[in-house]
Amino acid sequence: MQRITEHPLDINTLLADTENDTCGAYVVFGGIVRNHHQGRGVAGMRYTAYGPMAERVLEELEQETCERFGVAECRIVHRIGELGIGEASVLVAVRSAHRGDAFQAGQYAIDTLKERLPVWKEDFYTDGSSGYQGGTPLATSDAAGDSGREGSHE
Amino acid sequence: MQRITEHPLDINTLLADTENDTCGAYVVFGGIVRNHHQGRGVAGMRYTAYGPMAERVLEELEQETCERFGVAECRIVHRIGELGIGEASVLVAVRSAHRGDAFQAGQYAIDTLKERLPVWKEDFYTDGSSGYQGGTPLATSDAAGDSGREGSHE
Amino acid sequence: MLDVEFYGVLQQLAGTRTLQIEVHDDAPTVEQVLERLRGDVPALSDHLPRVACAQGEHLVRRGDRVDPARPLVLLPPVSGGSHPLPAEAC
Amino acid sequence: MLDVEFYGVLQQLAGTRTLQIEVHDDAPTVEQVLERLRGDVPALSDHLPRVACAQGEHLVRRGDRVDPARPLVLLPPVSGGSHPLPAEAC
Repeated sequence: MQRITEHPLDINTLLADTENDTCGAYVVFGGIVRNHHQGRGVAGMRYTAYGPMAERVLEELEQETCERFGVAECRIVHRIGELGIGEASVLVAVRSAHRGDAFQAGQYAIDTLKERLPVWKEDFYTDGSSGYQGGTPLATSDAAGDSGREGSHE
Repeated sequence: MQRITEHPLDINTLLADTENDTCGAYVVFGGIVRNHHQGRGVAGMRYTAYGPMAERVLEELEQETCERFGVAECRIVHRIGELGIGEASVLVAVRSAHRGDAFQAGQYAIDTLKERLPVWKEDFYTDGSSGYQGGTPLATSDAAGDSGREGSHE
Repeated sequence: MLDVEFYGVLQQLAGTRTLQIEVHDDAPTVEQVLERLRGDVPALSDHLPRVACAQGEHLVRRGDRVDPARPLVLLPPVSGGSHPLPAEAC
Repeated sequence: MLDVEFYGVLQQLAGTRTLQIEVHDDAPTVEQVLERLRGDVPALSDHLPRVACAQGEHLVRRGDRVDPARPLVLLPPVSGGSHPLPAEAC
Protein backbone atom coordinates (compact mmCIF):
# COMPACT_ATOMS: atom_id res chain seq x y z
CA MET A 1 0.00 0.00 0.00
CA GLN A 2 1.20 3.52 -0.77
CA ARG A 3 1.46 5.58 2.40
CA ILE A 4 -0.32 8.53 0.77
CA THR A 5 -3.29 7.30 -1.19
CA GLU A 6 -6.58 8.38 -2.73
CA HIS A 7 -8.12 4.98 -1.99
CA PRO A 8 -10.15 4.16 1.14
CA LEU A 9 -7.86 3.01 3.95
CA ASP A 10 -8.18 -0.65 4.88
CA ILE A 11 -7.35 -1.78 8.40
CA ASN A 12 -7.14 -5.42 7.29
CA THR A 13 -4.44 -4.61 4.74
CA LEU A 14 -2.53 -2.69 7.37
CA LEU A 15 -2.68 -5.60 9.81
CA ALA A 16 -1.69 -8.08 7.09
CA ASP A 17 1.27 -5.89 6.09
CA THR A 18 2.55 -5.85 9.67
CA GLU A 19 2.00 -9.49 10.64
CA ASN A 20 4.76 -10.69 12.95
CA ASP A 21 4.59 -13.87 15.05
CA THR A 22 6.88 -12.50 17.73
CA CYS A 23 4.36 -9.79 18.66
CA GLY A 24 1.79 -10.25 21.41
CA ALA A 25 0.06 -6.92 20.94
CA TYR A 26 -1.08 -4.51 18.31
CA VAL A 27 -2.56 -1.06 18.55
CA VAL A 28 -4.32 0.57 15.60
CA PHE A 29 -5.23 4.24 15.65
CA GLY A 30 -7.77 5.59 13.19
CA GLY A 31 -8.52 9.25 12.53
CA ILE A 32 -12.08 9.61 11.34
CA VAL A 33 -13.96 12.44 9.64
CA ARG A 34 -16.39 13.79 12.23
CA ASN A 35 -19.74 15.43 11.59
CA HIS A 36 -18.85 18.58 13.51
CA HIS A 37 -15.94 20.96 14.03
CA GLN A 38 -15.89 23.89 16.44
CA GLY A 39 -19.63 23.75 16.75
CA ARG A 40 -20.33 23.70 13.01
CA GLY A 41 -21.84 20.85 11.03
CA VAL A 42 -19.35 19.19 8.68
CA ALA A 43 -20.58 17.48 5.51
CA GLY A 44 -17.20 16.24 4.28
CA MET A 45 -13.65 17.31 3.67
CA ARG A 46 -10.79 17.26 1.22
CA TYR A 47 -7.19 16.41 2.06
CA THR A 48 -4.28 17.48 -0.10
CA ALA A 49 -0.62 16.54 0.35
CA TYR A 50 2.76 17.61 -0.90
CA GLY A 51 3.46 14.11 -2.19
CA PRO A 52 7.26 13.92 -2.65
CA MET A 53 7.88 14.94 0.95
CA ALA A 54 4.84 13.27 2.55
CA GLU A 55 5.84 9.71 1.58
CA ARG A 56 9.34 10.26 2.95
CA VAL A 57 8.06 11.81 6.21
CA LEU A 58 5.81 8.80 6.91
CA GLU A 59 8.52 6.27 6.06
CA GLU A 60 10.99 8.00 8.37
CA LEU A 61 8.38 8.34 11.13
CA GLU A 62 7.68 4.59 10.98
CA GLN A 63 11.39 3.84 11.43
CA GLU A 64 11.81 6.42 14.16
CA THR A 65 8.80 5.05 16.06
CA CYS A 66 10.14 1.49 15.92
CA GLU A 67 13.58 2.54 17.16
CA ARG A 68 12.38 4.91 19.86
CA PHE A 69 9.90 2.50 21.47
CA GLY A 70 11.53 -0.81 20.56
CA VAL A 71 8.45 -1.96 18.69
CA ALA A 72 8.72 -4.47 15.87
CA GLU A 73 6.33 -2.98 13.32
CA CYS A 74 4.91 0.43 12.52
CA ARG A 75 2.94 1.32 9.42
CA ILE A 76 1.19 4.61 8.67
CA VAL A 77 -1.13 5.48 5.79
CA HIS A 78 -2.88 8.78 5.10
CA ARG A 79 -5.68 9.35 2.67
CA ILE A 80 -6.03 12.33 0.34
CA GLY A 81 -8.92 13.53 -1.82
CA GLU A 82 -12.53 13.94 -0.77
CA LEU A 83 -13.77 12.09 2.31
CA GLY A 84 -17.23 11.67 3.78
CA ILE A 85 -18.29 11.50 7.43
CA GLY A 86 -17.07 8.33 9.13
CA GLU A 87 -14.28 7.65 6.67
CA ALA A 88 -10.72 7.19 7.91
CA SER A 89 -8.22 9.90 7.02
CA VAL A 90 -5.27 8.21 8.72
CA LEU A 91 -4.41 4.79 10.13
CA VAL A 92 -1.43 3.93 12.33
CA ALA A 93 -0.66 0.30 13.16
CA VAL A 94 1.98 -0.75 15.68
CA ARG A 95 2.90 -4.28 16.72
CA SER A 96 5.13 -5.14 19.64
CA ALA A 97 5.96 -7.85 22.13
CA HIS A 98 4.35 -5.88 24.98
CA ARG A 99 1.24 -3.81 25.04
CA GLY A 100 2.51 -0.73 26.88
CA ASP A 101 5.06 -0.08 24.14
CA ALA A 102 2.42 -0.44 21.45
CA PHE A 103 0.14 2.19 23.02
CA GLN A 104 3.00 4.66 23.56
CA ALA A 105 4.40 4.13 20.09
CA GLY A 106 1.01 4.54 18.44
CA GLN A 107 0.35 7.79 20.25
CA TYR A 108 3.81 9.11 19.42
CA ALA A 109 3.35 8.30 15.74
CA ILE A 110 0.04 10.16 15.37
CA ASP A 111 1.16 13.10 17.55
CA THR A 112 4.32 13.50 15.49
CA LEU A 113 2.55 13.02 12.17
CA LYS A 114 0.46 16.06 12.99
CA GLU A 115 3.62 18.14 13.40
CA ARG A 116 5.50 16.93 10.34
CA LEU A 117 3.30 15.58 7.58
CA PRO A 118 2.70 18.08 4.75
CA VAL A 119 -1.04 17.48 4.48
CA TRP A 120 -3.86 20.02 4.57
CA LYS A 121 -7.54 19.64 5.17
CA GLU A 122 -10.38 21.71 3.82
CA ASP A 123 -13.74 21.42 5.57
CA PHE A 124 -17.04 21.49 3.71
CA TYR A 125 -19.67 22.69 6.14
CA THR A 126 -23.33 21.77 6.13
CA ASP A 127 -24.19 25.46 5.57
CA GLY A 128 -22.50 25.30 2.15
CA SER A 129 -19.33 27.17 3.08
CA SER A 130 -15.85 25.71 3.21
CA GLY A 131 -12.52 26.55 4.73
CA TYR A 132 -8.97 25.39 5.18
CA GLN A 133 -8.26 24.44 8.74
CA GLY A 134 -5.50 25.98 10.74
CA GLY A 135 -2.65 23.73 11.76
CA THR A 136 0.88 23.35 13.00
CA PRO A 137 3.74 25.28 11.37
CA LEU A 138 6.46 22.98 10.02
CA ALA A 139 9.92 22.94 11.57
CA THR A 140 11.66 25.43 9.27
CA SER A 141 9.03 28.16 9.38
CA ASP A 142 9.70 31.26 11.45
CA ALA A 143 6.74 30.31 13.65
CA ALA A 144 7.85 26.72 14.28
CA GLY A 145 7.48 25.76 17.91
CA ASP A 146 4.97 28.51 18.68
CA SER A 147 2.54 27.14 21.18
CA GLY A 148 -0.65 28.38 19.52
CA ARG A 149 -2.13 26.92 16.39
CA GLU A 150 -3.48 29.41 13.90
CA GLY A 151 -7.21 29.63 13.41
CA SER A 152 -9.24 28.50 10.45
CA HIS A 153 -9.04 30.38 7.16
CA GLU A 154 -12.29 30.73 5.40
CA MET B 1 -21.28 -10.26 18.98
CA GLN B 2 -21.04 -12.13 22.28
CA ARG B 3 -18.26 -10.70 24.42
CA ILE B 4 -16.93 -14.17 25.24
CA THR B 5 -16.88 -16.29 22.11
CA GLU B 6 -15.38 -19.41 20.56
CA HIS B 7 -15.41 -17.79 17.13
CA PRO B 8 -12.44 -15.91 15.63
CA LEU B 9 -12.52 -12.24 16.62
CA ASP B 10 -13.26 -9.81 13.81
CA ILE B 11 -11.97 -6.26 14.00
CA ASN B 12 -14.38 -5.14 11.26
CA THR B 13 -17.39 -6.29 13.28
CA LEU B 14 -16.05 -4.49 16.32
CA LEU B 15 -15.61 -1.25 14.37
CA ALA B 16 -19.04 -1.58 12.80
CA ASP B 17 -20.61 -2.18 16.23
CA THR B 18 -19.06 1.01 17.60
CA GLU B 19 -19.65 3.36 14.67
CA ASN B 20 -20.38 6.88 15.88
CA ASP B 21 -20.26 9.99 13.69
CA THR B 22 -19.36 12.27 16.58
CA CYS B 23 -16.01 10.49 17.08
CA GLY B 24 -12.82 11.70 15.43
CA ALA B 25 -10.60 8.90 16.71
CA TYR B 26 -10.58 5.21 17.40
CA VAL B 27 -8.02 2.98 19.03
CA VAL B 28 -8.14 -0.78 18.70
CA PHE B 29 -5.98 -3.01 20.85
CA GLY B 30 -5.41 -6.62 19.85
CA GLY B 31 -3.82 -9.31 22.00
CA ILE B 32 -2.23 -11.92 19.78
CA VAL B 33 -0.95 -15.45 20.46
CA ARG B 34 2.82 -15.24 20.25
CA ASN B 35 5.20 -17.99 19.20
CA HIS B 36 7.25 -17.77 22.40
CA HIS B 37 6.78 -17.36 26.15
CA GLN B 38 9.57 -17.02 28.71
CA GLY B 39 12.07 -18.36 26.21
CA ARG B 40 10.03 -21.41 25.21
CA GLY B 41 8.47 -22.11 21.82
CA VAL B 42 4.68 -21.93 21.87
CA ALA B 43 2.64 -23.94 19.36
CA GLY B 44 -0.80 -22.79 20.46
CA MET B 45 -2.99 -22.25 23.51
CA ARG B 46 -6.38 -22.81 25.00
CA TYR B 47 -8.47 -20.21 26.81
CA THR B 48 -11.24 -21.11 29.21
CA ALA B 49 -13.63 -18.73 30.95
CA TYR B 50 -16.12 -18.73 33.79
CA GLY B 51 -18.87 -17.62 31.46
CA PRO B 52 -21.62 -16.21 33.71
CA MET B 53 -19.24 -13.79 35.38
CA ALA B 54 -16.99 -13.06 32.38
CA GLU B 55 -19.76 -11.54 30.25
CA ARG B 56 -20.81 -9.29 33.11
CA VAL B 57 -17.23 -8.20 33.88
CA LEU B 58 -16.66 -7.11 30.27
CA GLU B 59 -19.96 -5.28 30.02
CA GLU B 60 -19.24 -3.39 33.24
CA LEU B 61 -15.68 -2.64 32.17
CA GLU B 62 -16.95 -1.13 28.90
CA GLN B 63 -19.29 1.18 30.83
CA GLU B 64 -16.65 2.08 33.39
CA THR B 65 -14.12 2.90 30.66
CA CYS B 66 -16.58 5.20 28.87
CA GLU B 67 -17.45 7.06 32.05
CA ARG B 68 -13.93 7.33 33.40
CA PHE B 69 -12.37 8.71 30.21
CA GLY B 70 -15.38 10.41 28.69
CA VAL B 71 -15.18 8.29 25.56
CA ALA B 72 -18.26 7.59 23.49
CA GLU B 73 -17.79 3.91 22.71
CA CYS B 74 -15.97 0.96 24.21
CA ARG B 75 -16.39 -2.65 23.15
CA ILE B 76 -14.39 -5.65 24.37
CA VAL B 77 -14.45 -9.23 23.10
CA HIS B 78 -12.41 -12.19 24.34
CA ARG B 79 -12.02 -15.49 22.61
CA ILE B 80 -12.05 -18.91 24.28
CA GLY B 81 -11.13 -22.36 23.02
CA GLU B 82 -8.00 -23.34 21.10
CA LEU B 83 -6.02 -20.63 19.34
CA GLY B 84 -3.08 -20.83 16.96
CA ILE B 85 -0.10 -18.48 16.65
CA GLY B 86 -1.08 -15.07 15.29
CA GLU B 87 -4.74 -15.36 16.28
CA ALA B 88 -6.35 -12.65 18.41
CA SER B 89 -7.34 -13.62 21.95
CA VAL B 90 -8.80 -10.23 22.84
CA LEU B 91 -9.86 -7.06 21.04
CA VAL B 92 -10.64 -3.71 22.64
CA ALA B 93 -12.15 -0.89 20.55
CA VAL B 94 -12.59 2.66 21.83
CA ARG B 95 -14.01 5.62 19.95
CA SER B 96 -13.85 9.19 21.16
CA ALA B 97 -13.91 12.78 20.03
CA HIS B 98 -10.21 13.20 20.84
CA ARG B 99 -7.32 10.86 20.35
CA GLY B 100 -5.61 11.20 23.72
CA ASP B 101 -8.70 9.92 25.50
CA ALA B 102 -8.96 6.97 23.13
CA PHE B 103 -5.39 5.83 23.82
CA GLN B 104 -5.77 6.19 27.59
CA ALA B 105 -9.13 4.47 27.66
CA GLY B 106 -7.92 1.57 25.52
CA GLN B 107 -4.94 0.98 27.76
CA TYR B 108 -7.06 1.17 30.89
CA ALA B 109 -9.53 -1.34 29.49
CA ILE B 110 -6.92 -3.98 28.66
CA ASP B 111 -4.93 -3.40 31.87
CA THR B 112 -8.08 -3.77 33.96
CA LEU B 113 -9.36 -6.76 32.00
CA LYS B 114 -6.24 -8.62 33.02
CA GLU B 115 -7.05 -8.01 36.68
CA ARG B 116 -10.73 -8.84 36.59
CA LEU B 117 -11.75 -11.16 33.77
CA PRO B 118 -12.17 -14.81 34.86
CA VAL B 119 -10.26 -16.32 31.94
CA TRP B 120 -7.35 -18.76 32.02
CA LYS B 121 -4.82 -19.70 29.42
CA GLU B 122 -3.05 -22.98 28.93
CA ASP B 123 0.07 -22.98 26.75
CA PHE B 124 0.94 -25.82 24.42
CA TYR B 125 4.70 -25.75 23.93
CA THR B 126 6.59 -26.86 20.85
CA ASP B 127 8.33 -29.53 22.98
CA GLY B 128 4.96 -31.27 23.48
CA SER B 129 4.39 -30.19 27.07
CA SER B 130 1.67 -27.86 28.27
CA GLY B 131 0.94 -25.72 31.28
CA TYR B 132 -1.48 -23.24 32.77
CA GLN B 133 -0.01 -19.81 33.03
CA GLY B 134 0.25 -17.92 36.25
CA GLY B 135 -1.84 -14.80 36.57
CA THR B 136 -3.38 -12.14 38.74
CA PRO B 137 -5.42 -13.11 41.84
CA LEU B 138 -8.99 -11.76 41.69
CA ALA B 139 -10.16 -9.10 44.13
CA THR B 140 -11.70 -11.32 46.79
CA SER B 141 -8.81 -13.78 47.13
CA ASP B 142 -6.55 -13.53 50.17
CA ALA B 143 -3.67 -12.69 47.86
CA ALA B 144 -5.47 -9.92 45.96
CA GLY B 145 -3.26 -6.87 45.48
CA ASP B 146 -0.03 -8.80 45.99
CA SER B 147 2.54 -7.30 43.70
CA GLY B 148 3.98 -10.53 42.33
CA ARG B 149 2.22 -12.77 39.88
CA GLU B 150 2.48 -16.45 40.54
CA GLY B 151 4.59 -18.52 38.16
CA SER B 152 3.45 -21.04 35.61
CA HIS B 153 1.97 -24.35 36.67
CA GLU B 154 3.04 -27.25 34.55
CA MET C 1 -24.35 -31.28 49.91
CA LEU C 2 -22.67 -28.42 48.05
CA ASP C 3 -21.38 -28.45 44.46
CA VAL C 4 -17.92 -26.97 44.04
CA GLU C 5 -16.71 -26.04 40.55
CA PHE C 6 -13.07 -25.69 39.54
CA TYR C 7 -11.57 -23.55 36.79
CA GLY C 8 -8.14 -23.26 35.19
CA VAL C 9 -5.25 -24.99 36.94
CA LEU C 10 -7.57 -26.03 39.79
CA GLN C 11 -9.31 -28.50 37.47
CA GLN C 12 -5.97 -30.08 36.74
CA LEU C 13 -4.95 -30.19 40.40
CA ALA C 14 -8.30 -31.52 41.63
CA GLY C 15 -8.50 -33.96 38.74
CA THR C 16 -12.14 -32.99 38.19
CA ARG C 17 -14.36 -30.08 37.16
CA THR C 18 -16.82 -30.47 40.00
CA LEU C 19 -16.92 -32.03 43.42
CA GLN C 20 -19.74 -32.54 45.87
CA ILE C 21 -18.82 -31.87 49.46
CA GLU C 22 -20.84 -32.48 52.56
CA VAL C 23 -21.65 -29.39 54.58
CA HIS C 24 -23.12 -29.67 58.06
CA ASP C 25 -24.18 -26.09 58.43
CA ASP C 26 -27.15 -24.85 56.38
CA ALA C 27 -25.19 -21.89 55.09
CA PRO C 28 -21.49 -22.22 55.77
CA THR C 29 -19.12 -19.35 55.04
CA VAL C 30 -16.82 -19.44 52.03
CA GLU C 31 -13.92 -19.78 54.47
CA GLN C 32 -15.49 -22.86 56.06
CA VAL C 33 -15.98 -24.50 52.65
CA LEU C 34 -12.39 -23.78 51.67
CA GLU C 35 -11.20 -25.21 54.99
CA ARG C 36 -13.12 -28.37 54.27
CA LEU C 37 -11.63 -28.57 50.76
CA ARG C 38 -8.14 -28.17 52.18
CA GLY C 39 -8.69 -31.46 53.97
CA ASP C 40 -10.50 -33.27 51.14
CA VAL C 41 -8.18 -32.23 48.32
CA PRO C 42 -4.70 -31.53 49.73
CA ALA C 43 -3.34 -30.78 46.22
CA LEU C 44 -5.35 -27.54 46.30
CA SER C 45 -4.19 -26.21 49.62
CA ASP C 46 -1.15 -24.24 48.42
CA HIS C 47 -3.38 -22.50 45.89
CA LEU C 48 -6.32 -21.53 48.06
CA PRO C 49 -4.90 -18.18 49.26
CA ARG C 50 -4.84 -16.99 45.65
CA VAL C 51 -8.25 -18.38 44.80
CA ALA C 52 -11.34 -16.17 44.51
CA CYS C 53 -14.84 -17.62 44.84
CA ALA C 54 -18.05 -16.83 43.02
CA GLN C 55 -21.69 -17.81 43.02
CA GLY C 56 -23.48 -17.07 39.76
CA GLU C 57 -22.26 -13.80 38.24
CA HIS C 58 -20.69 -12.39 41.38
CA LEU C 59 -17.61 -12.81 43.51
CA VAL C 60 -18.17 -13.76 47.16
CA ARG C 61 -15.85 -12.92 50.04
CA ARG C 62 -14.30 -15.29 52.55
CA GLY C 63 -16.77 -14.32 55.26
CA ASP C 64 -19.88 -14.46 53.06
CA ARG C 65 -22.42 -17.24 53.57
CA VAL C 66 -22.64 -19.75 50.75
CA ASP C 67 -26.04 -20.52 49.20
CA PRO C 68 -25.91 -24.35 49.20
CA ALA C 69 -28.49 -24.47 46.37
CA ARG C 70 -25.96 -23.06 43.91
CA PRO C 71 -22.42 -24.18 43.06
CA LEU C 72 -19.50 -22.45 44.75
CA VAL C 73 -17.08 -21.61 41.93
CA LEU C 74 -13.32 -21.53 42.58
CA LEU C 75 -11.37 -19.12 40.37
CA PRO C 76 -7.55 -19.20 40.35
CA PRO C 77 -5.46 -16.14 39.31
CA VAL C 78 -6.66 -14.94 35.91
CA SER C 79 -4.65 -14.65 32.72
CA GLY C 80 -6.86 -13.13 30.02
CA GLY C 81 -5.47 -11.21 27.07
CA SER C 82 -2.19 -12.41 25.65
CA HIS C 83 1.01 -13.47 27.44
CA PRO C 84 1.41 -11.66 30.74
CA LEU C 85 5.15 -11.64 31.46
CA PRO C 86 7.02 -9.45 32.12
CA ALA C 87 4.57 -7.33 34.11
CA GLU C 88 4.25 -4.88 31.22
CA ALA C 89 3.51 -7.60 28.67
CA CYS C 90 0.22 -8.43 27.09
CA MET D 1 12.96 32.51 -13.45
CA LEU D 2 11.96 30.40 -10.48
CA ASP D 3 8.81 28.31 -10.13
CA VAL D 4 7.01 28.73 -6.83
CA GLU D 5 4.38 26.15 -5.81
CA PHE D 6 1.60 26.77 -3.29
CA TYR D 7 -0.21 24.25 -1.07
CA GLY D 8 -3.26 24.37 1.16
CA VAL D 9 -4.67 27.77 1.99
CA LEU D 10 -1.81 29.46 0.09
CA GLN D 11 -3.31 28.25 -3.20
CA GLN D 12 -6.54 29.94 -2.28
CA LEU D 13 -4.84 33.16 -1.20
CA ALA D 14 -2.53 33.34 -4.22
CA GLY D 15 -5.35 32.32 -6.54
CA THR D 16 -3.01 29.88 -8.28
CA ARG D 17 -1.04 26.67 -7.71
CA THR D 18 2.19 27.93 -9.24
CA LEU D 19 3.78 31.24 -9.99
CA GLN D 20 6.91 32.15 -11.88
CA ILE D 21 8.96 34.86 -10.30
CA GLU D 22 11.98 36.64 -11.62
CA VAL D 23 15.15 36.22 -9.59
CA HIS D 24 18.19 38.33 -10.26
CA ASP D 25 20.65 36.30 -8.27
CA ASP D 26 21.72 32.87 -9.62
CA ALA D 27 20.95 31.24 -6.29
CA PRO D 28 18.93 33.51 -4.03
CA THR D 29 18.22 32.51 -0.44
CA VAL D 30 14.79 31.30 0.61
CA GLU D 31 14.40 34.53 2.57
CA GLN D 32 15.09 36.61 -0.53
CA VAL D 33 12.47 34.71 -2.54
CA LEU D 34 9.89 35.13 0.22
CA GLU D 35 10.70 38.85 0.38
CA ARG D 36 10.07 39.10 -3.32
CA LEU D 37 6.75 37.22 -2.97
CA ARG D 38 5.68 39.56 -0.21
CA GLY D 39 5.77 42.35 -2.75
CA ASP D 40 4.28 40.39 -5.67
CA VAL D 41 1.43 38.74 -3.76
CA PRO D 42 0.48 40.91 -0.76
CA ALA D 43 -2.32 38.48 0.22
CA LEU D 44 0.38 36.03 1.31
CA SER D 45 2.39 38.32 3.52
CA ASP D 46 0.57 37.72 6.81
CA HIS D 47 1.06 33.99 6.31
CA LEU D 48 4.73 33.86 5.39
CA PRO D 49 6.07 33.65 8.98
CA ARG D 50 4.21 30.36 9.41
CA VAL D 51 5.18 28.99 6.01
CA ALA D 52 7.88 26.34 5.59
CA CYS D 53 9.63 25.83 2.27
CA ALA D 54 10.81 22.70 0.48
CA GLN D 55 12.65 21.66 -2.61
CA GLY D 56 11.99 18.07 -3.66
CA GLU D 57 11.63 15.79 -0.64
CA HIS D 58 13.29 18.09 1.86
CA LEU D 59 12.59 21.20 3.85
CA VAL D 60 14.90 24.16 3.28
CA ARG D 61 15.69 26.88 5.81
CA ARG D 62 15.33 30.61 5.40
CA GLY D 63 19.07 31.10 4.89
CA ASP D 64 19.53 28.21 2.43
CA ARG D 65 20.24 28.91 -1.24
CA VAL D 66 17.45 27.99 -3.62
CA ASP D 67 18.24 25.80 -6.63
CA PRO D 68 16.49 27.78 -9.40
CA ALA D 69 16.22 24.65 -11.57
CA ARG D 70 13.62 23.18 -9.18
CA PRO D 71 10.39 24.63 -7.82
CA LEU D 72 10.40 26.25 -4.41
CA VAL D 73 7.43 24.76 -2.57
CA LEU D 74 5.53 26.79 0.04
CA LEU D 75 3.91 24.74 2.81
CA PRO D 76 1.46 26.39 5.26
CA PRO D 77 0.81 24.95 8.75
CA VAL D 78 -0.12 21.27 8.37
CA SER D 79 -3.32 19.60 9.48
CA GLY D 80 -3.06 15.87 8.81
CA GLY D 81 -5.03 13.27 10.73
CA SER D 82 -8.50 14.24 11.82
CA HIS D 83 -9.81 17.48 13.36
CA PRO D 84 -7.16 19.22 15.45
CA LEU D 85 -9.04 21.31 18.02
CA PRO D 86 -8.78 21.48 20.97
CA ALA D 87 -5.03 20.89 21.14
CA GLU D 88 -5.60 17.33 22.33
CA ALA D 89 -8.02 16.51 19.54
CA CYS D 90 -7.40 14.34 16.55
